[in-house]
Formats: sequence, structure tokens, C-alpha cells
Amino acid sequence: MDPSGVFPTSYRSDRRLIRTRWQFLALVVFMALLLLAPYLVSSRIIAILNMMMISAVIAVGLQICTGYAGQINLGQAAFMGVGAYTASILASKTGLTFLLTIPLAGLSAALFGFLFGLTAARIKGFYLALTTIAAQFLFHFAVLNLPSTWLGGSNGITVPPAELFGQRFVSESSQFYLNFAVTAIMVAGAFGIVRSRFGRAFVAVRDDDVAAGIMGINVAATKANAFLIGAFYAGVGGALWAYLIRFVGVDQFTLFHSIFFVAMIIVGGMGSIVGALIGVFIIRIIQEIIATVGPNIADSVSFLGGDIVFAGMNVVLGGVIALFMILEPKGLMHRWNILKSSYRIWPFPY
Amino acid sequence: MTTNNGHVSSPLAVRGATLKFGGVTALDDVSISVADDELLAIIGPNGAGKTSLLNVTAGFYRPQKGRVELSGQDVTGLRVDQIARRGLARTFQGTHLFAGQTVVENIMIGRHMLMKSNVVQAFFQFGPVMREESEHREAAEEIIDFLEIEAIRNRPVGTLGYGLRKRVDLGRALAQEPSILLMDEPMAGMNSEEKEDLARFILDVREARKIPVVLVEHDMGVVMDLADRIVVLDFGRVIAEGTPEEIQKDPAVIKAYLG
Amino acid sequence: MTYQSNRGLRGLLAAAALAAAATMPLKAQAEETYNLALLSDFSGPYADIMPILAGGREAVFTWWNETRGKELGVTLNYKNYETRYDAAQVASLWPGIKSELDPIAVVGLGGPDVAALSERLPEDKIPMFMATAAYGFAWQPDAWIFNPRPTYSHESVGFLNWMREQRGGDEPLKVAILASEASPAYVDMAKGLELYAEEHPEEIDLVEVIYTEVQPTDLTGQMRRVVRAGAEALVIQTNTSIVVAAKRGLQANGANIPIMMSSHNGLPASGGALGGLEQMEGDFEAYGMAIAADEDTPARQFYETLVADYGLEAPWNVVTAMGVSQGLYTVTVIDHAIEANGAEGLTGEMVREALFAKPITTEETHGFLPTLSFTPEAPFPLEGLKVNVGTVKDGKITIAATGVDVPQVEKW
Amino acid sequence: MVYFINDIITGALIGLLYSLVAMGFVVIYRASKVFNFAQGELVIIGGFIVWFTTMQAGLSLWLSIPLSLVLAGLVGYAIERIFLTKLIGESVFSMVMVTVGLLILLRGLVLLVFGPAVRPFPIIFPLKPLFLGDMLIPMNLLIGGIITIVAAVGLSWFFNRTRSGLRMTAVAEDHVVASSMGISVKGSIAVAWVLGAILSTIGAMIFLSGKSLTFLASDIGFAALPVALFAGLESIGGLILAGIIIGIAQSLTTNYLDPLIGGSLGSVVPYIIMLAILLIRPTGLFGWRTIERV
Amino acid sequence: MTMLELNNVEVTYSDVILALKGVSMTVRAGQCVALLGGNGAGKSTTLKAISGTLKSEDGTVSAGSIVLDGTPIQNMEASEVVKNGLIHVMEGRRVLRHLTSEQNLIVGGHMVPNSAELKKRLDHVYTLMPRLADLRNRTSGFMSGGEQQLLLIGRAMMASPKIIAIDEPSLGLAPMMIRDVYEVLKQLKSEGTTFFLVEQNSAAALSIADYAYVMENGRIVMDGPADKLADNEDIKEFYLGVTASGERKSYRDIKHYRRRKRWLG
Repeated sequence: MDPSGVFPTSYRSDRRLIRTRWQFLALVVFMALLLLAPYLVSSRIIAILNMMMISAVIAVGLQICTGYAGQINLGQAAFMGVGAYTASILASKTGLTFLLTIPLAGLSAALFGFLFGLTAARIKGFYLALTTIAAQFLFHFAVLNLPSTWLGGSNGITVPPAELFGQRFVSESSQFYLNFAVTAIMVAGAFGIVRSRFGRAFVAVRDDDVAAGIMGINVAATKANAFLIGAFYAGVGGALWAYLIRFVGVDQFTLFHSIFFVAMIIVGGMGSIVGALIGVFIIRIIQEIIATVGPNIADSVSFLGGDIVFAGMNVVLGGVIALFMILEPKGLMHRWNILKSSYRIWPFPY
Repeated sequence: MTTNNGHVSSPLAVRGATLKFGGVTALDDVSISVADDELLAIIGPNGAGKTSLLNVTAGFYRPQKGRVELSGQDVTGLRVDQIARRGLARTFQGTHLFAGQTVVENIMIGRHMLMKSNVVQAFFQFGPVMREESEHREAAEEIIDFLEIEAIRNRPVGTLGYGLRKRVDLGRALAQEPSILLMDEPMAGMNSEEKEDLARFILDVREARKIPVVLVEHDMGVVMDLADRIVVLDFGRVIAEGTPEEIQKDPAVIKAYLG
Repeated sequence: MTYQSNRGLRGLLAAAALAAAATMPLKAQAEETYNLALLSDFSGPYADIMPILAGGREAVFTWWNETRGKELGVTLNYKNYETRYDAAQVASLWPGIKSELDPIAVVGLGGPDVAALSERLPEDKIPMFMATAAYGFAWQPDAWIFNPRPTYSHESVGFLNWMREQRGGDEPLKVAILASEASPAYVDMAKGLELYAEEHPEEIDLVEVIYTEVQPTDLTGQMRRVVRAGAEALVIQTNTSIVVAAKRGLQANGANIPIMMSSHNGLPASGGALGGLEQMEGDFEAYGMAIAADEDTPARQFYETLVADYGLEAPWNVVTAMGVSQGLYTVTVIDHAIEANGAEGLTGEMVREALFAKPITTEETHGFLPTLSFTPEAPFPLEGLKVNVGTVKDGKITIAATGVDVPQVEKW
Repeated sequence: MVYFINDIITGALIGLLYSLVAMGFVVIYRASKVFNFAQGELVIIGGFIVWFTTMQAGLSLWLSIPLSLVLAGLVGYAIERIFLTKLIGESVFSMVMVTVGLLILLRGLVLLVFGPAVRPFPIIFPLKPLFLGDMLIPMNLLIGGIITIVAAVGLSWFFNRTRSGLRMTAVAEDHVVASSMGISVKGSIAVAWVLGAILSTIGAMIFLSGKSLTFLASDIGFAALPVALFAGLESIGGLILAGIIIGIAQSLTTNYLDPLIGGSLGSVVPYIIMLAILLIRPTGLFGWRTIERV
Repeated sequence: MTMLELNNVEVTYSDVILALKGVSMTVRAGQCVALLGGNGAGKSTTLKAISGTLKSEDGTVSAGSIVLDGTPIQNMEASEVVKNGLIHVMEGRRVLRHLTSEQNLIVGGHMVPNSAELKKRLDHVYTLMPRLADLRNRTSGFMSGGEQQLLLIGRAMMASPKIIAIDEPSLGLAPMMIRDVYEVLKQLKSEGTTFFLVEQNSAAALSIADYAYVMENGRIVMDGPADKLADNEDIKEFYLGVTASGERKSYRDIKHYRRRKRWLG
């Protein structure tokens, strides 16, 4: 619902994401602040932002696959791993520039995701969700058991830093700009996809696949596409991860990581790109708080025993996720939308 | 239009369809064909196979025997979406609308198969995608105008009343620019006012768009008034076929259905 | 809070606050202060041993500050960072560690630290000192991450050769390995030993390599295969749960093949998990570090000093030994660096150079570690490697052998 | 040959253990339509309860086993009350997602309450295996297998024949319809969780008897998952067959294929079988077919 | 004796949207009361407010009271409402698709104390609807729409409620089937069951109802004895589809933009 006084005058303007001057101004300020962040905040904050942006790319992909197309995906970390491995191998063995390795990483993850998506032609509902766990185990098994010259086996792969015009992306702030650029493109692209015929087809398949079929939407292909796009995002995120950490190993992409990505979109709200970003922010912030505050608490109350403090922190993290589900099962975005609409129609409740 | 086996091809023909599941014969050698610009009504008791016939036609079920032809083209065994792309649209008993989406979005989903842009273009949102979106949006708005649902354009369909939902359902089917329209009990659950509205729209559709319509309906008033021809099914078999006047007098129909 | 009354709690809090206030100015008075970043895992898979390990290494730093540090006019500050054993967390912590602490060395804990920092430390010119044995995949020249012990495979090979000598005869020793694919590190341990056995068929005959889960359902069948193959030793360097399952599997088969374990799943841990050390009678633990046996060794004496004078609360066990060893060789390297460069202006790079410049003698580490001679060729000493062997005798942990030579192992 | 048969028998028995753990999934699914991702965590909570009553409180087995089952039931009930009751009426999807949060939360709680140390688990079933000629069969698995079969027969009778069972089935079909018929959805889900927690505790006893206990043991949840999907999420009886097939396949792979490839194919074989069967029968061997009315 | 009473009931969805705006009505024991009205008028919402199934759609009764046989039931759990004697037969023929017809009935009788009583009630259902007896082992998801509707009524009977609230029993049924369903309802009414009937098919509803309410836009706009309403001009035109002269006009002759609702003024 628009605030009063805003009337679109063409179909194109009706499609716009940014509808008021204030929204535009807020976005400009936000982007400017982000761009200037390396000059404004400490490198620790920049490092956190780096991690958040990479998670954001992956979570946005998961949001498209799960939130929009309704395909619960517990293999997102494996898809991320495929991307990370692809980028690492290309960068370390062929010396390809990151301008190519990142999209190629996305594509190879997309292919892997698509293979699992194809099973959606037959398998539905929880059965499908749970088969994506198999992606996780198969990825782990393949990396460890294929000849180690292929995927590095148990050794992992060392990745040279991203490089452009002789400029090596090794410092936090240079990596920040790399991540920022890629994340901005990916998030903008996600908005494009969800507002296009593909986004509508995803929602159609999610809400009612019988009706979607009669609309001429190939349901199985659409589901497979959702996995493909979701995995593409995971792959790009994985490539960014590879360039950030510059060492990939199979234990960086576990089922637990996948579960956390799901938790992110749960907290933010299903079916909203902004929701995915909010979810990433909240979960990552909680994790960082645990890592930062934890040792201090453990030090100052050493008689409590550090382990109790930290176990307590895990409880907080799990509890936050569970609480979100209980109190706001539709996610934070939903609460925000209700607030917004009740504010706009206030004081008349209908 | 003629097919290779010589006879005049109709927009839709079902030839000798037989469908069984779990020991029950839902359709037993059913043949129907629809003429250009014709409104064919299918009636019959519950469980007679009307919905099964629609489902076979639309590709939800594959008949064990028989064929389905669209404008002379054999579409038996094709997927639902493939048949839809060959020009068949359908509205549902109850509604299978996308409840969380607005009216415009629902109708735009109907345009999906007519749009051409690919994922990469959608991702970068450049030129052709934007133009295409605007074009199809215009077509969608025309349908909204036609069905007089401008006021609810941006309301989520789930918040609408049943009658309006049925209208959106029709709009979504029209958005596909079909060459044949199947309607499964469009009048169910409507009061006479809403029935009158929808009847008017069905007549308008035929007038303005010249689309042949297959109508499955229980409301005899509607069927007798609107249909050009009526097919009566019972126990999966065609027991009568003819003009409304003929059907009303047919003793077999009266026994099985009208009572 | 069963053991302390509420009042006691409050008292402790007050005491802690006082102590904190008292130590602050003291630290500031030192002439030169250098920082160490301690990476910890209080909430991940190593949460069970972390408090003890942390206690061990921190006690060493306290001891050093009050003895050698005072002499040299240097104070080592340290700060614990929680990594949750997650590479992403390490990566996001690291820039903060660098800017806020500017450490001259990092005291690391495990795989994620290595993964996240292996490419960054050379850029930032800060060395990292680990507590555990090394891995084959970290065996690269020009390292910035160091282990006081060789790889797990080195340690098992050293032990197996010792065992073959004990047995006597010319036949190769028949050995089985229990590994797991749950972690690439576990795979690496098996691969090193496999390669050695392949290249030295006259020494080791690897009869079975079995992969299992980190918490196996049942190993009776697998253990029967091991028994039927006539294995004389079973190497399990993975985790405690697998040792327990294997032991039960052997017991079901009525066999008693000696199991060799490593430091992190050693005799006390596995014995505890089995419900009694006496069940581990005749089994071994072997690693390149002092055995925490109930015997009067230099290491034990140093431990007692730490307990008596430097506030160490951890019990005398292998985890404490690991923490103390890590602390000891870290401070010794720094000590060497100060000797070479003076107390002022010490950098991480100097610390690393000091590591290569001069061996760390076993005296300097109070017998916790053998004499270590690092070279730029590997992240661990390639020469003069030794392992110690502990065993259970009459229900008590005893030292079976010290200073067992480790043969030359090729890189895999 | 004897060893080959022995491997098959042991494999089948391990498979039955998976069936038992999978039964926890299925019971909760069957009575509430909620797929519980935290099933492995229920197993370790059950394990810790058993550990606490025996090793810590020092009760005899005859006392501690029933007590543990009661306590586990209470834990299941508490989880349902705290986390799921408020979500009744929300989409099933939300309820499933809350179990994802539960997975992380329960792990933290286990660490908080019991600490991260590896604990010795009491010897509940005789350590001495059963000797059949040259074959030896672990007692815990043998007795566990029998318990599993009894539980499966009993529970499938309960769900398909008794009125309480049908009542729970109705809840699984449709929460709204069930409550419109006066069935307490809350009550049904509570019973499901109590049953699920009790089954998990029995599973923990068989799985861990005489071994050690850490939170790593929750992995059994994901090991049992393929069995549940293979059988179909609504089928309790089918779990037996699915467990036996998957167990034997895994055992043969571990014993005869893994040594050849030098890897751990055995750990992924259940997932490969599951994928294959689901591609042929999308709702498992015995799951409810989707009845779609267009 | 008053069986069910609604006093000034308001219903809000998502704390924001007001769907019922002060609805009051009364159902007396043994009566059949029909609730008529256009789609979206609030009929189903009223029914859900009574039966307690609103919650699943994020709705609450925000004002007023609903009293069932002396017990206030507004915002009560759906299962508790049933225990108080009201059973809600939902629209959309929501049978338990994977269960057989007889299993559906048994679930309906889940509160029956003993199996003898259960048997008795099953027999009662089967004598009233012999068709269900023939289909007792058929998976209900595969039954035809009419059979499913009968099954739902049978399932409600199994609980032997004081009052059955039934939503659109004729929806999507062939004329003969509608007659069959209403025959069963009449039979039940003659046995003393109270009905609260929400129906689009006003002609059928008024044929069985004693009293009827007409709803528009979340409000009651008209009420009266069924026979009186059946004679009302507006009801005839909008709900029964007959003109003032009593003749049905052809759908082909309908013109657009013609009508307005007189009672809304």
C-alpha cells in the first residue's frame, strides 16, 4: 500500500521499487554510508560487514529458492562449497581473473543445484527438502574421495588473492569493495528476478502448482530453476568466501552452515529479499556478540566456568531463532508490513 | 481447417477417452468435440466424470485409451503446461488462485507463457524486460477493465469475496489469450446476482473474443440459457447430447440427472 | 551453584574486581609490553577441553612475566578470542585482533584458525603457534603457522616402530587404522600412515583401514576383521567415541589388540569414557610431548610450580600438558627473539626468525617438549623428532618410553 | 560365507536401530504433520537422562530405565508446550522451521546442563555377544531389533486401529478439520512428542549401551533420516523393511566396498538408496500417495 | 429455549481488518436457522467465529459474546467448542482424504465413550445414508463430491452434537444430489437436531429453515421467518433469481449496471 499522495502514472513507475523521494534519499544515504564505511569504522567492523555481505548473497539465493519458490533447501552450504571450490581451482590452477571465476563459480554451483532441482519433477514437499540434505553428504564424500589432484581432497585448496590491474584484494577494505560490488549486483539482480515473470512463476508454483501448470508454467522446470538460481547465488557467495579466506576445505561447508542459512531467512521472513538481508544481519550480529562479549564475561566471572557462559550463548542463539518462529512465524518483514499498513489506515481499522 | 485424416478439425476434440483409477472407471469411451465459437455445456450427476473429462482434456490425467486434440493437433500425454501453451485455458471449481498475490499479479501470472524474457535479462533488468513488462501489464489492465475489477487491482486475492475471486480466475484465464476456455462449475457458490454478473461476462467473452467455451455446471438455469449444445454424462459415459430444448425433454437425462 | 553460597559469589566478584584493578597499573609499569592473541573454542567441539588448555597456557605466560619477563623488562599481555571453531568467525575476528591488539604472535587452537589465517599471516607478518600435532596438508615450506609436534602420522609411525622393536623379529608389524571422513584432518592422519606403510613394507603391514562415523553404531564386525587379519596394533587418532566403540568391539570378539591413541583422545579421556582406566590396560598413547603420568619428571615438577605459585588450577593431565607446552615454546621463541633483537621494537617477523635461528631445547621447555629445531622447510621440526609413549599398567598411567626416535617420513 | 551372512545380520540389526530412531520422526510426523529436525537432539537428551539417572544418581537399571522414559516423556511434553503449542493454527511450515531453531537450542541446552565432556554410558544390554557357531551378534543390537519390531507392530496397530490413533492421524491430515471435529490438536501433538522423546530414549539406550555419550551422538538422527524417507513418512510398519534394507546395504558397502576404494562410501550409501527410491516412488515405499483433486 | 446466541459480535483479522461489525442472532433448540448473503458478506466468518476455527486465519472475536447453550464460547479453542456440543461442517468437503469412509466416521465419533455406542451411531448413519454403508472401505479422497458431503454430515452425526453448523452443503452438487443432502438434513431435523445453516443456495436453504438472517458487508441487514423472507421481493430477486412476477428471466437477457441494493440505501 502506498502512502497517500503517491500515484503511479505509468506501468513502469508502478513497478518501481523506490516509490517516494524519502525512500530514494534513505537508500542513497545508506549506500553512501556503506561505501564510506572503510573510512568511518574500524577494520573489525569491516570484517564483520564482509562476512555479512557474503552471507547475504547466499541467503538471498536461498530466499529465492525457499521463500519465493517454496522449495525448502538444506543444501545451500554444499552449493556454496561447490562455488568456493570452483573459484579456488580456477584461480589457483588457471590463474583466471576473479571477474570470470566468480560467475563461473556461480554457474557450476547452479549446475549442481539444478541436478538436485530436477528431482523436484517427482519428489515433493518434505521429501524434497530432505533429499537436499543428501547434497550435503554427497558433496562432502566427493571432495574427500575424488583424487586429491582434482578437489584437493582432505588437503583443501589455497587461493591466490583476487587481483585487478595489479591491485591485490588482500586488505579488509579492498575486499570490502569487492564484496560490496558483487553483493550490490546480486541483490539488485534478485529484485529484478522476483519482480519478473520468473519471480511470479516461482510464487505461482509455491502457492498452487496445479494452477501454475494450467497457466502454462512448467512446474518441474520452474522448481529446478529455483534451485538453479538459489545455487547460483550460493556459488557466487562461495567464490567470495574463497577470495576472503583464501583457503577452502570441505569442513567449511557443513549441514550446520546450511541450517544457519535457513535460520537467517526464517528470522527475516519468508518471501522477502529485504527480509533475507535483515535475517543475515540479526543472526550474524548475535554470533559476533557471542564471540566478542563471551570471553569478557568468561574472564570476569571465571568461577562460573567459561563453558557455561558459552553454552549459554548457544542457547541464546537457538532461543532467538525459536522465539522468532513462535512470536513472529512470518518473520520480521511481516511484522513491519502490518505496522506500516495499520499506521496508514489508522485510525479506522478497516 | 482440416486434419490429415480428413475431417474438419475443431478447436477441441476428445476421441474415445477412457480413464480408470483404482478400479473405478471415470470415463468410458467419451467423445466430445467443440465447434468454433460454440458454448458447450457438460452436465451430469456428481461422480459422472465431468471433472475427469476436463482433467483429461487439460492434461492432468492421461487417458488409458483415446486422444485429445486441440485444433487437430494431438496433445494426448502432453504435460499440463504444454497443453496450456497450445491455447487451452481453464478456470477451477473452487478457486486455485494465488491467494497471497494481488489481482494484478494473478493476471500477470496468466501472461507468463506469453512473455519471452530470460533469467539473465530479468537479473539485469535492462531494456527488453522493462518494455515487455509494460506491454503485458497493459494487456492485463485491459482485462481488468473488461471484468470491472479496477477497484480491487492491488488487493491480495485472498481478501476478496468468492464472486470477485471467480472473476479474477476468469481474468487470469483470459490473460493467457486462449483459443479454448474450459470452465469448471463457475457458478458454484454464487448467489443469483453474482451468477448474473458472471453469465454476462461469459457472454461478453464469447462476443468480444470469439473463444469457444466448455462449461461444466450444475445450475440448470445457467446451462439452459447460455449453452449452444449440451452433453450429458452419467457413469463416465455420454448418455445424451443436443440443444438445451432437446436435453430438457430427454427421458434418460431426466431420470439420471434432473429428477 | 551448588558449591558456593550467594555471599561467597559476591565476595568472589569483589575479589575479581580488586584483582583486576590491581593488575592494571602493574602491567602499565613494565618497560616493554607485547601482545599475544589467544584463539579459543569455548562453545564449539573443543569446549570440553578448552578451559583446561587455556588455563595451562595462561599460567605459563604469568610465570614468564614474573620470572624472565621481569629480567628482560618485557611483559606479555594476552587476550582470548572466541572462534566457535568456525573459520568464518576467525576471519571476521582477525582484522579486529590485528588493529586492536597488534600481536607479535598468535596462539592458535585448531583447523579453522589455520584455514582462515594461513594466507593472511604471511601478509600481516605475524606467526601462529599451535598446540597440537601437525597435518600433512599444512606441510608447506616457508610457513607462518608452527606446531611443536610433527604430524599425527609421524607420531604413529614412531610409535609403531618402537612397538615392532619391543616385539622383536624381522616381520613387519601388522597394523589396522580406524579413521573417519567426518573431518578432513582425520583422513589426513590415515593417509600419512598409509603412505609410510606402502613405502616401508618391511616395517609396517597395514592390514585394515576402516572408516567409521564419529559416533559409531557398532564396530563388532569391523573389529572381527581386524582380529582375523592378525593385527598387532590398532591406531585410532580420531576421537574418544571411536576408541570406546572399538574397545567394545574388541571385547565382544574376545580380543585384546593394543590401541594407540593420540593426545586429544588419549588414555585418560578414553578410559574415562569407558567408565574406568583399568579397561585400557595395555593400551598406548603416543605423541611428541611429555606424558602426563603419575611420575616425577621435570615436566611434572614445572607443573607443580605453576600450580603452587602461578595460579594454575587444571589437573595434571594431557590437555594441561598440551596447554603448558604450547605456552612454553611460545615464550621461549619470544625469549630468543628478545635475546637477538633487544627488548624494544620486537615484531612478529623477528619472532619467526628467532624460531629458525636457534633450537628450543628440552630444558627450556622443562621437558614438556623434545629439543625442537625448526627450519623454513616445514611448519614443524623435521630433524631430531621424538615421541613419548604412555600406557596403562595396573590401572595407572605410566610412561612406557620416552624419546623414541621418529623415522624419516616422506611428505604425502 | 559365514562372515558374509554375519555381516548381513549385523547390518540388518543396525538398520533396525535406524528404524527405531526414524520411528521418532514418523510418530511425530504421523500425529502432527511436523517434520522434526531436532530428532537427533532428542536422542542425546534421552541419552543424557539415562546417563544422569544411572551414572550420576546411581540408580539401578530396573529403576532408572522406567524413570528415564518418564523423564524423557516429560521433556517431550515440555518442548511441545513451550515451542509448538503457540504455533498451532500457523502453517505447518512454521512448525517445521521452529524445529530447526530447536535443533540449535537443544544442543546449547545439553552443553549448558551436562557440559561438553565425553561421558561413559551405562551398560544396559550385556556386552557379551550372542555366539551362533562362527557368527557373533551384539546383544544390544539384537535386543534392540526385537524392541524395534515390537514397537513398530504396536504403534502401527495404534495408529490404524485405535480411535486415539485415528484421532492423531486426523490431525496429521488437516489441523483445521481435526479441531473442527473436536479433536485437540494440541493434545495430539503433545502425545506425539512424548512418544517421540520416549522412542528416542530407547534408541539412545540401544545405540549407546556400554559406549560413550557426547552431543556428537545426535548424528544418528541424520543417519536414520534416509530410513524414514525410504519407508515413507506415514508408515511405521514400513520402517522395519526400510531399516533392514538400508542397514544391510550399508553393512555390505562398509565391509566389502570401502576397503577397495579406501573411503567411506558406507556413510553415504543410505542417502544414495533413498534418492533412488524416491525418484521411483516419490512418497517412499509405503507413504501416503498424494491424492490431488483438481 | 435458546441454543445459540450471538450478541454484537465483532471479528478482526490480523488485528487490523474488521470483518464482522456487530452481528447478533439467535438459534432456538430444534430450529433450523439459515444465514444467507452474498459472497464475502461475512457468513463464513460468522460460522468460524462460532466454531473457534478463526484462529488459523489470524482472526479473533474482538467484541461481543457468543453463547452456546448457556456457555460463552467466543475465542474458545475449536476442540472445546465441539465438546460443548457444536460441530462445524466446513465448506470445501474437507474429508480426511487418506482414510477410508468408515475411518472418517470413527474419527468423528472419537469422543464416544464405548464401542457399543459407537456401533449404534455408525448404524444410525448407515440407515440414514445407505450409500455410505456401501462405500465404507473406500478411501474417502477418491469418493465423489456428493458422497463426500454425505460423509461429512455423517461424521458430524457421530459426535451427536446439540447443534450442527453447516457451511454450504450444496456447493458444487448436482440438483439430485442437493435434494439427497437436504433430505438427510430434514430427516435429522425431524429427529430433533438443531441446525445453523450457511447457504448460498437460498431456495434450498429456505425450504428447510424456520428462520433466516440476511447478511451484507459484515452486518445483518434483514431477518425474519423463512416463509416471510421467501416472499420478500428483494430476496426473490437477489437470492432466488425470480422477478416480482415470479418468473425466472433468462441469463441471456441480463443487462449490466442495472441493479442497486435497495436496503443499503
